[in-house]
Amino acid sequence: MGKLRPGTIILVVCLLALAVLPWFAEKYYVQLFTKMMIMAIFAMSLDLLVGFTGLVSLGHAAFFGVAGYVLAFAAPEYEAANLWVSLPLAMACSGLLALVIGVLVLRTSGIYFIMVTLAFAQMVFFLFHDTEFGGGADGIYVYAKPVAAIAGWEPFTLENHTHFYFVVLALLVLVYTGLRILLDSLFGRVIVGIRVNEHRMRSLGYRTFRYKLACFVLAGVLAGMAGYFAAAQFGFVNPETLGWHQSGSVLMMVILGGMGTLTGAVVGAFSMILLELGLQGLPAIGGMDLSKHWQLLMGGFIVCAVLLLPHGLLGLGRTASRLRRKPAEARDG
Amino acid sequence: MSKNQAFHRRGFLKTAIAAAAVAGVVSLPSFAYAQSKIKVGLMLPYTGTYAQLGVAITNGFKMAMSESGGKFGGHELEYFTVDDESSPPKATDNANALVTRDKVDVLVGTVHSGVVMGMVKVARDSGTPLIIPNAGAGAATGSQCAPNIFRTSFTNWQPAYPMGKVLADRGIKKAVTLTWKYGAGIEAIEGFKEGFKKAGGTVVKELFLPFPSVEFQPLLTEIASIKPDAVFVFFAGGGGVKLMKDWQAAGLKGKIGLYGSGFLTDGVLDATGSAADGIETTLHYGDGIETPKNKTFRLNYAKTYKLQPDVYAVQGYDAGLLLVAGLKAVKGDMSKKKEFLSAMEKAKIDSPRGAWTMSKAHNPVQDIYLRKVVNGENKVTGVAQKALADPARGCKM
Amino acid sequence: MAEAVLRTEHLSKHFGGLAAVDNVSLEFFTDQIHAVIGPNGAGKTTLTNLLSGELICTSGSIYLDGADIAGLSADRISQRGVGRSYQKTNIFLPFSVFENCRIAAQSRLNSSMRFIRRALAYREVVREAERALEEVGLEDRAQVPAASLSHGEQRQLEIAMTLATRPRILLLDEPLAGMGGEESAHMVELLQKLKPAHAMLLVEHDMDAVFALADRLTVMVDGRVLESGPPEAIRASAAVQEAYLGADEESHQ
Amino acid sequence: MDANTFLIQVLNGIQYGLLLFLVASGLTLILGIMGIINLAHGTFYMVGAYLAFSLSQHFGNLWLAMAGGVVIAVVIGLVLEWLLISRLYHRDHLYQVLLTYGLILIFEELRSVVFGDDVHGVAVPEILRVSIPLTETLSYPVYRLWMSAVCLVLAVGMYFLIQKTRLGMIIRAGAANREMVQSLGININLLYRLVFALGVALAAFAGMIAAPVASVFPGMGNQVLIVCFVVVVIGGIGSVKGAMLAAILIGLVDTFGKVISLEIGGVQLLPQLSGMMIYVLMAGVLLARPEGLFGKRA
Repeated sequence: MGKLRPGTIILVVCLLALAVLPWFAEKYYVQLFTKMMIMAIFAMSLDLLVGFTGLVSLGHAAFFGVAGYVLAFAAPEYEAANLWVSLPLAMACSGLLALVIGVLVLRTSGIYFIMVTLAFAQMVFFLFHDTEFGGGADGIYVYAKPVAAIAGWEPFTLENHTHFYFVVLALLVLVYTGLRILLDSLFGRVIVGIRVNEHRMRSLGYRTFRYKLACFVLAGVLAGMAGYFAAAQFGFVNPETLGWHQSGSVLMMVILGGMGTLTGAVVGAFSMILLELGLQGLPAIGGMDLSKHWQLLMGGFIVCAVLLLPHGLLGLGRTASRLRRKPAEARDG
Repeated sequence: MSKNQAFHRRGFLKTAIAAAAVAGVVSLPSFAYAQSKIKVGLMLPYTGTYAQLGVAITNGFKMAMSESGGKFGGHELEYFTVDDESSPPKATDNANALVTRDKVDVLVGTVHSGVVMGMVKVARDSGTPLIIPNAGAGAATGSQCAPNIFRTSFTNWQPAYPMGKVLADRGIKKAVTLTWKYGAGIEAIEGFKEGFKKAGGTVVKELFLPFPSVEFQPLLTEIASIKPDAVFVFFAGGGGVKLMKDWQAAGLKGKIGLYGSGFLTDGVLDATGSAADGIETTLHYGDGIETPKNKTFRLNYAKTYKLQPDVYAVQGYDAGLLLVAGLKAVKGDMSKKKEFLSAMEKAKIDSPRGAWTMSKAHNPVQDIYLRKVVNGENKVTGVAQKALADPARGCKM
Repeated sequence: MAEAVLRTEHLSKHFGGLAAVDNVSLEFFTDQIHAVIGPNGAGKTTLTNLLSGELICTSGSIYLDGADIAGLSADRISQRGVGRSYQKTNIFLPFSVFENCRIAAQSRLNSSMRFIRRALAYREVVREAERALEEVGLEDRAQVPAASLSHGEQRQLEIAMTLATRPRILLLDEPLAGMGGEESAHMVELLQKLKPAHAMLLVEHDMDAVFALADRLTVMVDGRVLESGPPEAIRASAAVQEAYLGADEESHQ
Repeated sequence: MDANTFLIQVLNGIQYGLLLFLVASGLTLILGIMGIINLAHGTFYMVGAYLAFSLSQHFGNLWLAMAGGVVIAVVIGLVLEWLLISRLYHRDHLYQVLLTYGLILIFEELRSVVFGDDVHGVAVPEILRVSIPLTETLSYPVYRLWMSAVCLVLAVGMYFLIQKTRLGMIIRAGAANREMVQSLGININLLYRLVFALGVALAAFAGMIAAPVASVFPGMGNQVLIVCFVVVVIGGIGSVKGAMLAAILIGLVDTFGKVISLEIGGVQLLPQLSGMMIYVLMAGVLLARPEGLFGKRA
């Protein structure tokens, strides 16, 4: 393996582009990209489950949303929460929830797992929807963005959208690198082994339940990190934030980009959000306002993507380059 | 004709390189626009359950704007529309896009209470004027009230409160309430309870249904065994239809009175059929308001859109009237924000529902009508309470 | 004689009304290959699954070094030194041959809850994997994806993975299945080489290999042990002849 | 709660459970036999309700509408299986989730384009438009009893189809071993196509018979879907018997969750949290039997 693969170069170029973006873009676009990066972290956390461990969760938004609620509770009206306290707290709460749900859902597998994760996320949804403590169905505000003060010193302020952008960018890089390291560690090898052949892992002496649970909790914690910053950015948390449509759309991001690759999750998150914007911005053609029925196109797109892009957008690029390089070998699948 | 745009070239080009590199998006539609236009951001549901309401509001709003000539001191109007999908998680994001990307001068929206709370958040943070043409979440003109936030519809409390007095005055002492367990329902029930208690009645049991479940049967059984004098409900759309039909099928119709906030019987009477006959509700609008203003409005609306207007169209129309009042006062110059806001605050809206003014918290002070379903229409039978203002609890303005 | 490494007493497994394994008592010793033969459906694979913990027995006991392990889960039994290979090749197809063995060797670490240090930096695991590959003669194929190995090589890898877990008893479920003559000979040689350090259960249909390898033979029919003893005695047994060996051709080809 | 009310509530619970069963049985069949997870199942329920609405307006008769609706639903099922689902058998469940999620979006928007977003009512057929008085205030609509009867008949029919007929035997074998059935010379592709169409027809039929009491409105399918998932998880995948038991259990839990008051330590738990009740039930079942009440252990 060469040191400078084209993939690496593209990655570095993208990173540089992201790093200089705030100097060129208006506030709206800086915030848009902040949102995309937050969703990218969320998508990576799900990819850890779906793409690497082989656990298809359809309730991942529960951990995303709960962290947002924790931030909302930690920041009472007109009083900002401290980032260094509330962020770990939010992530811990998401992790704890993932632990409790994980112990139950990991007793199942396959189709059961999909349905059970969905159902448990729905249970959390109702918990926030039907009780007043989180503002019920109307949701709850995060009045002020968290303050990053350590003993009076404030390295950055999240109220500034550029600062916020860079904090999220740093976290994106951190999570990406962290997961890269993780996947190459003993633990990482185990979870990938579980995806490929869990039965064999067990007969080799691995207590796979523990590793799956650890992975589920870790994914929950990272989803919590994303949910925390999403809540901080939008300033608003609502039960729908942890609803199953949110879970479905993040799953779509993972697949669209190409699951089992961290870059894929990031690419998926970015393209999905841009695609949605693009579809909603379609002009009227021949008396039919397409933008009013953009969800029809989105549905059609998803169906086509599943049938035509089995390995996601990244897979598309890879197939293309493989075909170019070695046309003879491309036939073996 | 609205221009529904996702990106503008100005901002977009700058980020296009990064965007294309990162996500492979190449180009999206763009429009040039003149600087002097007044930019109105319409954030309403155009897909999903509430799509119809979004369309009615947009129609009413645009009708008011075109009746006013559509030009203020030489400034034309430009619309930016966003489909909010009635999705609260996207609410602040969508509202924020209108404010920071499209740089709208005023926000109008929306139907869903959760989404409107997201818009209120953005309006409070950015200072952009917000006109709410439907959602009745009390907090928007209550604890979250702000100088730049206005509502031309109602609070959930508002149409429910007068029903309490109406029932108690008829000698009804014992009532049961029933609603979905969500913000709007709970607020409406609180309103009814307050009015009913004040007039001497007692709510013996409050029943809830998880949203959006429509499995009423157990609750009807419970009601039948309690045998109250009246049941007050808050439902809208499909849930309301099912309730009224189940009510009739369970034989409760004619034995126990069913009352509700007007949304119960609005826009659904065709679907409900005979099950709705005779049901009385309270609302700030009704089909047979015999005023010249209402007649002209209904005629014009039907002519323009080939549709009968409903309460949502009226609210959208009034949102337009309110904006016109503000724009006229500053002759379209949106830099005079203070004058603009104070003109809207002082406006007297000559609405199809009857003239109304803004309360201190920026919610209509309006007459609430008592209506009765007769032959598939919500006939106004009287005024349940004149010039009712929402108590706006928690508003510090 | 030394104590048996693995011993079953009156082991039974019922599926509904069917007794797949019925009152089976067997012993396995180090430096001894104990072959179990019998027609299809005799309960050989079920027996292997009981011993490896993949199935839980209905009644009876399994003693490993004198401790009852019946009811323990597969991973715990593996950790106690029971290694098994599968009738249907059961490896990590997308992984490299080396990684297949490495992940097997890694299972012997106290815990794999290590999140930072690179997996390849654990030298002892890497060495163990390499050793196992050498033992089966796959060291030249280490970097090839397991999916591109020939069938015979995959069977060898299967054994190598088992060896990488340093088992004391090997449960081998038809290691020769689907192999050509040369590959079979190679495998027989390998098993002979492994014999001194391991106790071995060999489930196999290839009678030539069985008689070449086995120190002890058990014939199972309908879940029960029909006969058990040294190969010569089994070959001579009339009951076995009638019930199994004679019918070999029809029932297996 | 007096005894009378209690009994009526039990009746309510069973009646709701039977309708749930009808929707969930199609889901569990498709899951169990084909191994396909179908998120669009609730959407077919909605499709059925809208078919009942539009066809009964067209024919002026609900019975004809139901007959026509079932035919259309079967056709929809056959076409979808042929066009899309058949491409997913060898793919991960994940892709099934996504494809059927896409179908939800498509059907919801098509519904909006064709029927608009109004709430519509469907008239109860003349002969069933009566109620049986139970107490002085409460009567029970005959249509609901008729619905329950239909559900029961279908349940028994399905039981016989699967347990006693050759087709059922093949279906059961297909669930266990696709290759084996194929080797018997049976066209498994056709079999799967029929099972999928049957599942769609069951969901649509449930939507049709529910339409007169539930009315017809946007998004009505999604709320049904998740409850059906819970039914299948509790009952065990592929088990019609399990689905029946689970559906009735959920019907009862849901019914009593709404009307019973429960307070622990001064905190009102019921009916405040009645929306969570069925999920709590599911968690309990998962703890005791992860494979569901009648599921096969994996």
